[in-house]
Amino acid sequence: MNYTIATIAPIFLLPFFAFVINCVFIKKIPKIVPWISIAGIVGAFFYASAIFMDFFSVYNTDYYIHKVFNWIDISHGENIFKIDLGVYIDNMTAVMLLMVTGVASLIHIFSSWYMKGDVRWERFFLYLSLFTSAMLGLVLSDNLLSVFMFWEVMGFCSYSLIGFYFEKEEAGNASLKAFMTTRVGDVFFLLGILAIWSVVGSVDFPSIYAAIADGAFTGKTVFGMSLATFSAFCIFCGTIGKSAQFPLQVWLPDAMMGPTPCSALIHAATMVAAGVYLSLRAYPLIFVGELNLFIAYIGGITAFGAATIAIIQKDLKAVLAYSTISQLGYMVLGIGVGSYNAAFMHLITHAIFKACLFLAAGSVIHSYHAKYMTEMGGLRKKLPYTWIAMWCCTLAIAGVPFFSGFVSKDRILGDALYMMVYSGIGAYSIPAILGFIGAFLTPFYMFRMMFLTFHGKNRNKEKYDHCHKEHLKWNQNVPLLILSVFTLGVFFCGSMTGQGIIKVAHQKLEWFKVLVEAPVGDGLNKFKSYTKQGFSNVDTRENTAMESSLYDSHYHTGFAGEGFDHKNEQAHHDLHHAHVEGAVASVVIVIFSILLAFAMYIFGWMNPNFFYNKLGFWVKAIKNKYFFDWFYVDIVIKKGLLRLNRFLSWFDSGIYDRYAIDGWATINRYIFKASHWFDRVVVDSIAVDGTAVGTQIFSLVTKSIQSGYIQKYIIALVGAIVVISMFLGF
Amino acid sequence: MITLKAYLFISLVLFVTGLVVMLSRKNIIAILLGIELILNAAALNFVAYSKYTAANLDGHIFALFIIVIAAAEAAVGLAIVIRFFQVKESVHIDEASDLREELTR
Amino acid sequence: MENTIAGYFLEFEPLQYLVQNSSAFFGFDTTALIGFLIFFIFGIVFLGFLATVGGFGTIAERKISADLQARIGPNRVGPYGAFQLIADGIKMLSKEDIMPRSADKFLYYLAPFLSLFGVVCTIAVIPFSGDFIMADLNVGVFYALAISSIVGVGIFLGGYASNSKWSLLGGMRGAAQIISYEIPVTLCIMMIVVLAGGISFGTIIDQQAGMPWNWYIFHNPFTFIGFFIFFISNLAETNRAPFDLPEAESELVSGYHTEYTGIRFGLFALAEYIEIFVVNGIAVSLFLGGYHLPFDFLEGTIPGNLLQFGTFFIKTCVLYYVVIWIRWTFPRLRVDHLMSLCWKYLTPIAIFNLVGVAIWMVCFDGQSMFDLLFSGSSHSGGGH
Amino acid sequence: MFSDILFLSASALIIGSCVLMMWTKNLMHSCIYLLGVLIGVAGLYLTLGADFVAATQVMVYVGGVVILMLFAIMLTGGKDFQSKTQKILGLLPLMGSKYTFMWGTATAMVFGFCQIYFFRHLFTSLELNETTSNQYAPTVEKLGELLITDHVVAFEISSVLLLGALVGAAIIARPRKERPAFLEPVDDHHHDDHEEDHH
Repeated sequence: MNYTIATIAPIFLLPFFAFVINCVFIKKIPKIVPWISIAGIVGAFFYASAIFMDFFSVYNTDYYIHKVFNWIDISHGENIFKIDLGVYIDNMTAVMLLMVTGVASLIHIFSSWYMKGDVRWERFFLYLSLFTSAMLGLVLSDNLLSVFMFWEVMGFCSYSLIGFYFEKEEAGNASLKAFMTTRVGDVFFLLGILAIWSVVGSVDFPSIYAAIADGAFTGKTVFGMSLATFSAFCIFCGTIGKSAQFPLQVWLPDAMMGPTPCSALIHAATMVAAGVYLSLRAYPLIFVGELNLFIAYIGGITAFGAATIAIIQKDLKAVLAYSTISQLGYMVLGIGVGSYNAAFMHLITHAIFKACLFLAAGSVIHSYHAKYMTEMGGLRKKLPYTWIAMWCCTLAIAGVPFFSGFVSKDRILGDALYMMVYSGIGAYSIPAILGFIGAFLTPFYMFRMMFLTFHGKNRNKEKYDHCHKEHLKWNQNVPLLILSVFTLGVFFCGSMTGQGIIKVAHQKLEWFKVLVEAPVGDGLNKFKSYTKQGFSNVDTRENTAMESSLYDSHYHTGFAGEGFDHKNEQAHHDLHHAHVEGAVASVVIVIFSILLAFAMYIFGWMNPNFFYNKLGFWVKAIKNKYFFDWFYVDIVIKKGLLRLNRFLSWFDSGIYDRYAIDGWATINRYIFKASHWFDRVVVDSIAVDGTAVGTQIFSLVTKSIQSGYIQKYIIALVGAIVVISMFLGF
Repeated sequence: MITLKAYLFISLVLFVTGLVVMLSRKNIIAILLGIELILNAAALNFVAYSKYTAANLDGHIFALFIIVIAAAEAAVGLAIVIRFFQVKESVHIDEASDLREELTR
Repeated sequence: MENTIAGYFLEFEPLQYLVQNSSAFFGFDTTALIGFLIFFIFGIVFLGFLATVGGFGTIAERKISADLQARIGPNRVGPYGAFQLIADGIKMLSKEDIMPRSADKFLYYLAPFLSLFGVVCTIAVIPFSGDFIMADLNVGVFYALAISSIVGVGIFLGGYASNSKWSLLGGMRGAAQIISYEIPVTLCIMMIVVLAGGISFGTIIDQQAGMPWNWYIFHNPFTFIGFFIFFISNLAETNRAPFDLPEAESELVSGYHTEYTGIRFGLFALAEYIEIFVVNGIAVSLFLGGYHLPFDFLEGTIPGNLLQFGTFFIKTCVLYYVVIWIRWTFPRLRVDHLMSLCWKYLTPIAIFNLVGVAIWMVCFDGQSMFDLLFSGSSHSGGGH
Repeated sequence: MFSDILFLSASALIIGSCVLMMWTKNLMHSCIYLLGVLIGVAGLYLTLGADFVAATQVMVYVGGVVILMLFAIMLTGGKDFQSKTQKILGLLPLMGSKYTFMWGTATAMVFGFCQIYFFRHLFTSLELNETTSNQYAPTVEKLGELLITDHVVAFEISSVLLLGALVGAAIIARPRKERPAFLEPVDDHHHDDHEEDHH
């Protein structure tokens, strides 16, 4: 396939054009706005499908496309300052593009049902199109700078959509909170970009990879720490902000104030996943900077803590929000323990089932006109299709075998177990154990949610009677069913556990593991000899013939820490062990967790309130979300920042204003008096008036020349010609 | 044979005639006539030099542009004259001195 | 000298002999002198020929108008009144030459001659046959356009110098009309120049040799429209009905030649009739294939030249007939209608045609419609 | 020989017309003599082998400029005037008198002498190729090529100039009863109307 600007750019441009056209039409013809948005994203989906099919048919880890055009070039001689923008598509990008466009298409279609008749619902599509184009642009970007730009556009869209119902005060506050909290991470992200620029001189991924492979980061330090560590940390701070990791996770639950489709698209499937995507892109840097342990801790803590909070939530969407934070924590944990491939796979699978869950929750909320689970119950008779879709996704997120969530999450847990037991680094044991506890809690709160919503007796008869029975509708539950099909694990992996308890013979079913290879070790060295291609050129990177041993040689790309010499027989063996043990452990954990949920909410053997009352302080902590909001607002902002501000204000008005500025003013006043005298006496009366008088006298002499008689001028002209020719002639 | 100097002489005659017409007449249109003569003299010089000294046709190009500019100048100039006539009801050149300071002497 | 009629005749043996002998006698090369003489003689001959043509134009006008109005027309002098022009000429020469007292003498005398001068000079580049052209200038078309604009000066001066209100109005109208309608004419000619790739009449006519479908009028739709614009604009340039505002009988008595009598009036009339012949000849040369016969029959020989002359003459006379036919069929336009027709309709259409022809040249590589329809034709109209 | 005859006749036409142009009192006649001058210059162009320039000269000047001049002279009366302020140009002659001719001749002699005297070095230092002066070659194609290659910018700018001259002349010469709008004093009433329209 020949990649030109016409085959790549529409992915980004179609939603963007939809946005621009909608900007024009939103006042005049608001009816067509949703359809333009849907057309834009579906068109982008087809282009993305074509690219994915091409990559899938090539089926080679080394295959990528990197096309650039020059954006800024103010190089002057030796001083080179050049910024290229471009497109970098490798296998990961292709998968990501397919996921984003597909999920976004379905969410757009769902929104046309969900938002219909809502206030400003055309504007909702406007933001949705802008957001989608920014996300696709981020995925396509070949460098950190444009990633950052699209990142900020997405932040703006997130802000606008969270505060979509800005009549409600909480919505406005929530949007502000989300924007401000992610900003903390963004500042670090920008610092990280600058740090990388200072070393590499360029910010596009292949150049960074090549520089890392050449060892450009070795030996450089900043603030007493390695520059690689510093820049990796800064980039990862962007991830913390955007992906709502500990300690900046506080904004995501509040972000549920926005419309549900936007929660599905932004706060479940794409934007928060973009943070993880960024960390995956920066994986070589993290590896070189030896930040794995830190990241694993962050991920483990997030996965565990959010899961605990999710258990007691009453709001349907809040449960999903905390489960999102928890699952994002798993992805980050995956990055920390070195399972690059599994983390990315979890990103994709999570995006699909969590988008479906959110859409299903939206369907429930919109049909039932309530959002608290305490008012629900027994809805499976009223909403059968939603019920089916939601069950599929719940099984997937719970990690039940044969579903996608099991495949991806289990591989992360297996790698964590390997790092804990076999790698010999004891510090990894805490994140791993937290991850396993989270894996125990996840099925419990998800099943609890399902039982409270769809099963048992109904708890609000009036609303229940008022709710219509659901029919199959193309823009309500068909998108849910389509998404729920893709929660089956078979689409992502031939084997149903991390490392293959049940193997399927066909090689291509293992595509996900084979194609997405971590850019470390050998995978990094290939960037040493890469060349940029302009957009007009035909893609020249031919693929080496696919070797039959590809399956085996790349089988363990998800291996914890490629640096640990994965060719070592012993390590290989250990890894197998760890994965088998991890799979068995997680299956057992899931079974116990599900049984507990059944015991509590279906059979009634145990009363949840008993535990609720018993664990007093713990419950109090969970209820207050581990006091993070209290800490940020009351301690950091009110006690810290506000007092600092007050002090600075006092300093400004009391010291600086009074002494520096007023004193300077007094001095100036005397100077002005002196200069005023000088001006009046010397300048005005002597210089200015004198000049004027002189000019007047001179003009009296010269104005007789300007007589107004044209012919006199001509005579002067001729005389001048004669004189000039005299000079020329001699 | 005809030499360059013959053309230059004719050109000089044209130029001087134009000059005299411009200087001696008080009608604005007559002055425009003089300008046309002077422009023709210049164009003739260009073409003559082009033939006798240079091997290219740049002189012809210059002559063409002079003709173009003369046409534009005549159009705009005559339009101004007619407008002037509408306002002042005269085409005397000395009437066109509104912007001059009134001389008391 | 090579492309002129003098060059053609200098190839004959007696004249070459004369040149040699006279050169020996005078001591310098007399080729140019003899050529000049030949030009002179042919100028006189042509003037006589043109006067005859103009005279026959008046007869034709009267006979055709009579025919159209179911009358007989002049029929006394000669067979079918064919020698009426001689009688008219004698009458005009013998009439009293009256000049108004307050007229501007110099301009009054000059005007008819300027008018005739502009017309007659144009004849120099009209190609009557393959070898029978006074001078095939390489700026031929341009020259014809330029020199025929002197007619406008003559008409204007005639109107001004008579010092009569009818004349003045007629002269002003004539000058304004001629200047305005020169623009569509020039644009139509530009169209042909773009097609032919040259502005000499020889180049243009040689592109149209052969069968009638090689004529430029049938080259493409734009030239087809362009021919009619050219024809209409020429009617206005020659002050013919329905554009005869400068000499409108019912309003201005007789327009710019109201005060003229005798042979001076005759010169004006003669100039008008010769000009019709000349512009029709130009139209024939540009659009209707000029003098060319099918299959280049007998080209280069004297009988062939005569046949070509006949072809040219017949084509021109057909157009002449159309002009007279129009005069006696259509009513006159109003002045503002005349101007709006020129500036609002003919000029934009002519510009559109010019652009269209240029695009046609690029798109179809200069091939005509017939070349495109019946591909493989030997003649392609492109002048590139 | 041929071009000699042409040169002589054209020069005679030019010089004669020039003298008459200075001499005559009637502006209309003067304009007609200008026509003679222009045709003569076109003839000189022909002797110089500049056929296209000659045709352009006739076309533009005779077909356009002279007729415009005649129109303008006719519309403005065609009289010439005496100088109103004798004091300023008291030495200059009045029109149509013998003095005009004398002054013209004198100026011509002085100016011509100056020019010839001061530029005589240039004449002697010029490398003239007068031997090839009789070789006539068609210039149209070369001129066309030059106009769209070397001089294309000037060509395009001159087209813009002509358009501007066309529009400008049409606007300037248009008869107007009232003063132009931009010269009107600012009227408060106008403002009010405008605002009311807005509401």
